[in-house]
Amino acid sequence: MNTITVKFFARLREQSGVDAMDLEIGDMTKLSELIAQLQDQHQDWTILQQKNLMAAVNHSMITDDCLLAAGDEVALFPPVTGG
Amino acid sequence: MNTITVKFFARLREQSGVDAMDLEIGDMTKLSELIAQLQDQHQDWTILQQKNLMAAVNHSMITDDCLLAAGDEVALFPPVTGG
Amino acid sequence: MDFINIQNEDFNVQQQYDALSQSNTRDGAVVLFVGRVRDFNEGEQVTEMVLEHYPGMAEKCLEDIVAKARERWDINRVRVIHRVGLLSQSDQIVLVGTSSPHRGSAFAAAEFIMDYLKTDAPFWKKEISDQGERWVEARNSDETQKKRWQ
Amino acid sequence: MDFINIQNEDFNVQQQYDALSQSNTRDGAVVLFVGRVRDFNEGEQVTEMVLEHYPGMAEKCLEDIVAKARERWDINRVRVIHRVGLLSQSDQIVLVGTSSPHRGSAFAAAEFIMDYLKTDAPFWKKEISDQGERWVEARNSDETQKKRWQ
Repeated sequence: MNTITVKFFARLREQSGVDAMDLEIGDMTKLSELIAQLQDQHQDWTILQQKNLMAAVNHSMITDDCLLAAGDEVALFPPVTGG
Repeated sequence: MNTITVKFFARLREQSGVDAMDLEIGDMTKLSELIAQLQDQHQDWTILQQKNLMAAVNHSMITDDCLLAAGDEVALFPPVTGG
Repeated sequence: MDFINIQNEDFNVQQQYDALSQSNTRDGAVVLFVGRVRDFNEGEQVTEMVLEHYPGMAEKCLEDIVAKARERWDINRVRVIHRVGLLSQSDQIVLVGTSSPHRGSAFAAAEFIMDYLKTDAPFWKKEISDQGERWVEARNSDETQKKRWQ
Repeated sequence: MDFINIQNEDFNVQQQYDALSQSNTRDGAVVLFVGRVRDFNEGEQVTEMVLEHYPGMAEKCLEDIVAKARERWDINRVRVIHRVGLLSQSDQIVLVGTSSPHRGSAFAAAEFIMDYLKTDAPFWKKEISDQGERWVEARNSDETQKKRWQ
């Protein structure tokens, strides 16, 4: 098992009630699988279900799927609204 | 005869040695005729011969030909280079 | 020659302009953009705003955007400041400044940086109005603005 | 809400920014462009510059350009300052400032005003270098920049 950190921001942080959590994932876990797992476990975090959910892995925006590795920092958040 | 004022700017003002001159023109004189007349009379004002010579009548840039009237202020100058 | 900063404190436009132009005889053109808190958004009276960001990623993202701008345009000095925390009506939120020998490059790079910042940089606004708190929704027009550069 | 001025005196960027933004809760976007005397032009060491203009027409021309910008974009405050007379290296020459609810409009209007000013407004630069005096030649690229808006 590999430990990764998942961070939440903005409305998703408020819904989840946590800034960040450490999770154990299996080898060859995809980002999409992690998100699906979180959606299953936390159906009240409605932001996770939104199709415009954004994801970053190790501070880079990820638009396609990718494999996660031990130590990765995954961030999930709604579309950005700065500036 | 009608009196008009002709003004010169930048390198043309330096070449002509005058800022402005009053001229008498006939009825139905065109801007192009005025310029041709000045070119004839002052062949040493070489800026007048340049095909990129610019002209304004009563503070409006004139790109086509136009008829001049008594009291008109005609300005002749090289391409602008402000900003 | 890049200055990129995320801060709680306000910034001074003259100081940023001076940093872009002082001892800079090479660049004839300086462009500054400042984004400020407006008094309305979708009809509600906004009195305050909270700006949240993703520390670490936000800085990296701004650096990446500036690097992309440098690949495309002949710009020499670049300054990007984004404020976070609690802001009030008319407060300054963001500044982008560029200097270049050519005004077209200075304009294009500043607008490019703002357009990418709007869609890619991890900042989120929550507006506080007389109706309560509300997370600002992303606008499709910002995606459209960005696509012009692609 | 337009301020258009041709002057010998220098201008202060912060003052111009304040005039665009103070008591202005409607506009979230402010864009400033400043054009400055560069140290070189076609290889010569420029030390000073004389800016000549056509009084009366220059003001009218700037007003017309700003009016055209207002027809095309949703801008609220506009400031245009053009200096004339003797200027030195790094001196400020021109400032264009715009405010708008939308950054795209503020950027476009400021660049439009500069592009038209460059090709249409009756100002002429004479550079003074160690080689003597030289009237600056108009550049074709300025015509090209303007044509983008047509």
